[in-house]
Amino acid sequence: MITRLRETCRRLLDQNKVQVVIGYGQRRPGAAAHPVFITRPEDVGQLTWGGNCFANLTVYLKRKEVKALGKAALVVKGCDERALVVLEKEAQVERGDLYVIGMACDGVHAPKCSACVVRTPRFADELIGEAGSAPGAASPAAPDLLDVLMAKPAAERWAFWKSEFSRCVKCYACRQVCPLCYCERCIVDKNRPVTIDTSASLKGNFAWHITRAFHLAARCVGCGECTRACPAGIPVGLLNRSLADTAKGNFGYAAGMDPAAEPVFGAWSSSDKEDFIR
Amino acid sequence: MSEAFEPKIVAYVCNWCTYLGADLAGTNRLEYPPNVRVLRLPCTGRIDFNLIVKAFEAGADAVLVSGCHPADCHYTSGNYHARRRWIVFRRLLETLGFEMERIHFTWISAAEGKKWQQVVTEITEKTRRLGPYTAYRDLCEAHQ
Amino acid sequence: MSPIISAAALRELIDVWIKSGKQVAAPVSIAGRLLYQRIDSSGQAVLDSALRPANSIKDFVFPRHERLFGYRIEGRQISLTDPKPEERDQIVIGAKPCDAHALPILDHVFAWGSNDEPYERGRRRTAIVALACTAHDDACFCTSVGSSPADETGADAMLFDLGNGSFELKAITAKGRTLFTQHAQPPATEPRPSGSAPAPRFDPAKIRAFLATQFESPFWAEGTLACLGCGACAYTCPTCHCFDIVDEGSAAEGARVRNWDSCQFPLFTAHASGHNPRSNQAQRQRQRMYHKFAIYPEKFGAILCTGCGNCARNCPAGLGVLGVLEAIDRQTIKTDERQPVQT
Amino acid sequence: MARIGVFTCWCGENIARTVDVDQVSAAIAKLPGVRASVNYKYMCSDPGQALVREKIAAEQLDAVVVASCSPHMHLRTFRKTAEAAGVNAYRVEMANIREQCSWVHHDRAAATAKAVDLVRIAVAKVRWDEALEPIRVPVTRKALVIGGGVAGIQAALDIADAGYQVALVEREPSIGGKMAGLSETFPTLDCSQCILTPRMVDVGQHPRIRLHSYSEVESVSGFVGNFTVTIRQKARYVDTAKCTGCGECWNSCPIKKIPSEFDYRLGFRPAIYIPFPQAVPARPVIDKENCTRLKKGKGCGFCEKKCQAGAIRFDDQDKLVTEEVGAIVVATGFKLYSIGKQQENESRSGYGEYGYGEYKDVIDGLQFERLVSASGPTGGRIARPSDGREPKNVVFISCVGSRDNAKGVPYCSKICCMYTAKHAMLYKHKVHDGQAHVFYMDVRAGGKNYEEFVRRAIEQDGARYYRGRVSRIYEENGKLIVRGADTLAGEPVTIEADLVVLAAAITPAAGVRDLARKLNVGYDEYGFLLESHPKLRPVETASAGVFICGACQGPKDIPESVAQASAAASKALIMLSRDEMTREPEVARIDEKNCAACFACVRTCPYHAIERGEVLTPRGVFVKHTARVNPGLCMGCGTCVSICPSKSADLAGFSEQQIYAELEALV
Repeated sequence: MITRLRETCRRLLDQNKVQVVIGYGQRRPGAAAHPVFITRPEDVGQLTWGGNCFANLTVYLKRKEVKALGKAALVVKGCDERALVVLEKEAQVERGDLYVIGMACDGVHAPKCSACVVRTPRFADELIGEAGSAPGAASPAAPDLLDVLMAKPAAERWAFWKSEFSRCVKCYACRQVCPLCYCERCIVDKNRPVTIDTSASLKGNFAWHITRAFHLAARCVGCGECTRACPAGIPVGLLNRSLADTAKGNFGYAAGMDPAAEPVFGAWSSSDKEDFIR
Repeated sequence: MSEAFEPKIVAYVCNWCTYLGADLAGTNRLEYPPNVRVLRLPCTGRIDFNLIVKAFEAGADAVLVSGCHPADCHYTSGNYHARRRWIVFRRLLETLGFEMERIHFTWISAAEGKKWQQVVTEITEKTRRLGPYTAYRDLCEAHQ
Repeated sequence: MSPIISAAALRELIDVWIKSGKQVAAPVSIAGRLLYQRIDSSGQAVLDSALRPANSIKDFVFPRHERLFGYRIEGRQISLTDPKPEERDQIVIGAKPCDAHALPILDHVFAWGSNDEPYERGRRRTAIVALACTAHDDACFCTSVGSSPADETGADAMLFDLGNGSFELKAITAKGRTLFTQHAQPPATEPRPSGSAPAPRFDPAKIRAFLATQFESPFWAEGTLACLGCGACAYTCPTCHCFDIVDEGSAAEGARVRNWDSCQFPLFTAHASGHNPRSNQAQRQRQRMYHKFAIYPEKFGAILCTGCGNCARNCPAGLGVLGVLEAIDRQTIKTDERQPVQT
Repeated sequence: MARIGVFTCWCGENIARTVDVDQVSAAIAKLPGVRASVNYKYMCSDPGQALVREKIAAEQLDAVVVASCSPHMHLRTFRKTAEAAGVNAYRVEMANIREQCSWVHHDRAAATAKAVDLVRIAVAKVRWDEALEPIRVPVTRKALVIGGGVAGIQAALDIADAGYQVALVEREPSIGGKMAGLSETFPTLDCSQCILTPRMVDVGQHPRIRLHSYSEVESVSGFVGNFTVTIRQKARYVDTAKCTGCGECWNSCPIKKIPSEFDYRLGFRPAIYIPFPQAVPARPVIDKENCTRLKKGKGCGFCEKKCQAGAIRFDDQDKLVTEEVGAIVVATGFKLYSIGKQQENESRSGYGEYGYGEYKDVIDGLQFERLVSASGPTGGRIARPSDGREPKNVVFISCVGSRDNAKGVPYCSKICCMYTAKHAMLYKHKVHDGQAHVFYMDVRAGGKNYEEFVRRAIEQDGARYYRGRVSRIYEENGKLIVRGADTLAGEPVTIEADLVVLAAAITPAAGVRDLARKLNVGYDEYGFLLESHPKLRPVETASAGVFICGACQGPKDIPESVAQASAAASKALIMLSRDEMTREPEVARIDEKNCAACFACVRTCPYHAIERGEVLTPRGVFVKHTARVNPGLCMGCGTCVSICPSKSADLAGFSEQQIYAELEALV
């Protein structure tokens, strides 16, 4: 696969079909793969692929430094590609301005892979590897953290998040690694008015994580990067997953799955449930 | 909770139905507890989840969000958009272990002065029983 | 030869400190990772000389979020209130040498011109008991910045894991000595294990040379593309110390607070006018490198880095200061020999 | 720093009885920015308003809070007062300490405390109120009327008679709509064409009405006051300017046996034709499906030879013309629910068992109108379509499709009861020895002289009414056997009928959904257009500047359609009567610099008031995409603000800053 990947990228760069390839590279054996940006055909040797390619590279589509390089070829896994579907819906990427190299993925030894639903990219311009390697069923051994949490009484859930958020230092890694957090200026960075305290206090942290989760509601594709990126080990992705469940349960919507599906927000149905409204 | 405790209740209401319903309660002299503070907005569609969070940060012990009944929205569909947001937002609050009995959603039309009286009275009494929302106030006072 | 102390005795001592009302912080295992946290019993402390916490100890002397004063406006009256100062003694036990080493480096800037009161108070009340390293990981590079696994700089006392359930205890400062006075242990007999030092990761001379001449180099744009502009590196770095001062609260009542800030955020240099002198990530990364390895050394004679590697460990893009330094190190090699990565 | 004046009203005893107004004024006087805090017996009275004006002048106030009754009661009043004294009208807020305080609380201390809070909230809000100016939108003083039936004709004439230009678009070759095909009209039995055709002529000759017949609305752009409408004029193959309507062409056309649409296929017309003699315009069209010359591209051409004026244009093509209009009136009317076996909507099973489309002598109500019409294919003689004999037994079945969830539509078509009675009556008047039988569910004859009319049909003209449904109709030796039930008598009924007339349900005209989408007007599940309020805004729609009337909004008879048409016309006239409209400036706006252009707001806006736009440099170089609010369309609901994650959308008068300030005032 790696050879094929490198050949493809060499071709794309040689023929100037793209000006940059956004892919994975590796500095030392055993180390996690890191993003590389190949602009010269002779450098395609830096490209790699394997079970250590955790990062969701679609995040780089929002970086103006990367946009400035020209048309990009982007290496995606099936799960990452779902973000592309959402970005396209939200007018953030012109599919034509992008060459998508899909990697048939067998999982990248990340927790999220146990719940994987799309291993093989579906909309790639070029698919590399054997398509159709089936998603592995969630390993029954590991009980789902969200289920465990939701089974607890509210007070305990509150206590759980209180202790988790107490470690948040507001580094915003969760925001920066998210392909769908692309606001020109995040609401937390606005101070007239102050919607969210900038302090990494419990108050500020709750307000931040509530806002972050809700802004990704029915948009988050569950790539798990936010949780992976958190230096404090806060499972922020749990909140997104919980809301994804609601989106599915109430509106039958799964973000990034069906390009034709109408987004949950910005639409409505007279039959939306209102058992909670008096 | 001590007898002295008087809950602080913030009510976000739409200008065309619930606000007029509250006015009607006044016109009909329907008495209710004075704990609620009404913030008038054009439409429930304008009531973002951040406003609800902010109300609790501001020390509210309970929040009421109220607007036009489905199909009665002055702006045709603001309340439908709002309803959808609330469905998802309530799930977020549940996931966080938020005290759900402190947040209330109602449809109150311009004709339902009586309902306004009942809703406000019940919410006030309920919140009196619950006591101050210490769980949230702790967040706001804690400084690590 | 300095005395030894058994792990059990050390834990007893920690509990004594806690009971006596001292604040104690130590590496704690949370969600499968090691983090420095305040503890309320010695049982929480993970005193493992082979592991490196993912954050730093600066939080205990220079908190991420600190109230400077409170304000209250009544009628036309404005009243200010100082926060009641935290005066309790504080002990950080099991600090890594690369964390301890950071404090004397930070002292320069916080004492620069005028003393920073909150910081000074934090330092005054805090004793650092460091634990020498017996292992390193892929991100460690203390040896490349003039430090070492057993660096005593900044520590009030040092612990050396003897590997037999006991530590050799070396008090370094008066503060350190007082912590252990009531313990008269026998001196160590077996030799202190030498910490496994990471091999050099780059040539500091090359870095200096590059910074001195290559401010305009295209490298800054190419070599930092992966950076996503988060603050994970800065906030887990023991030496990064930038902060932002904001007023929090309502028009009637609130507080002026000091919060950590990171030079990697676009907002860090954004002007009210909308102009931003550092308008792209390359400029921000370059600034960070110059601050740590050129400006700070020039001003205070110390590199603003202890090689702890947290920047690399915590970088979601696998970059960090280390990644950039290594890239610079490759840069300065004239002949362009990028060898394909073997997988 | 704002200079705020706070004026607390006693409302006589209404407020002062339970709220200590002096205490309120004193407490509020302490707030930063408050330069004057006074109270008075009646703020809304002339001396009260004078007090406000004096304080504004004396203290150079630039913002005003009035603590009195509901803003719905007096906000306008005090905005005017403040404006008269030089304070921007939108820097006035009210604290509702009457309806929502003094009237609902008895404890004086608690009520006073709450009043103080309410005023503090208002003061916090007014501090952030921007000075706003009403939005002025230029108005093109011309209206478009879509549909040339009786409703469209009425609306067009009303608007034109008021002195404004009107463009009237009619899909068919002539205006007149359904009414032109009716015989007599209930309850007065005056001749439909006699009362309609003069109106049609008025339209045709009106100096301010431009008639686009045989045309359809292609597209609509712009917004209230400023619509650009593209109209497709279908190829007519006749130059209407040259044509004199002499009739030589249609008389000379060799192809004569084409079923006439106007006669609902009961009569015939040539390939070049006018739908009916009184057509307006009296200009023919060539039906290209049936014209030899247009089909073959050669031959025939009799009409061309006959035409003295040389008006025939075999090379004619569809033309697109545009009209700039300020208001649009939709009057597209109805069509009958298709009762044959084949359904345009598979969710409805139809009424195959009635044999419509199978048996020639099973016809619908509109066809019967043509049969009894003096201008109809039979010249008013009632004859069976099958053999032309005069039917002696005629069965009328009402509610065919109406009030039938299973096979039709659930609603009542409203006019059938009346026209069925009329049909029975007209039949008896023409066939004295004939017998009319009527099957009905209920007779709904609400309306002036309606019930009396039905009774006449039964009592004077001897129509037999059976309360019950017809289960089946089949042919047996030249007769139609109608099997039904008389639920009142509780027995089955079988009638050997010569003719059966089905009162089919009323449904919206074909294509109305597409039109509604072009106009951003809502419609219900049947395609009837939605008014913006069923009671108070019956002819307005969710799309500002677009009005509806007639059967496109729901089943209606002629008087109702005409009344509603005049209502729609008057609404349009209100807009056209000024060169520019002023709209409330409390509308949304987008911070284009920070807009991430996800366009969630565009999807969300109930008024389609937000568009995709581009930010350009002064030199016109593209910088970025952005959402952009059209203040002419925005109604200020603020739904876009909630959906916008970066809060690049905000709402003037209810800004984020203001609401947060109000909350802080509660602390």
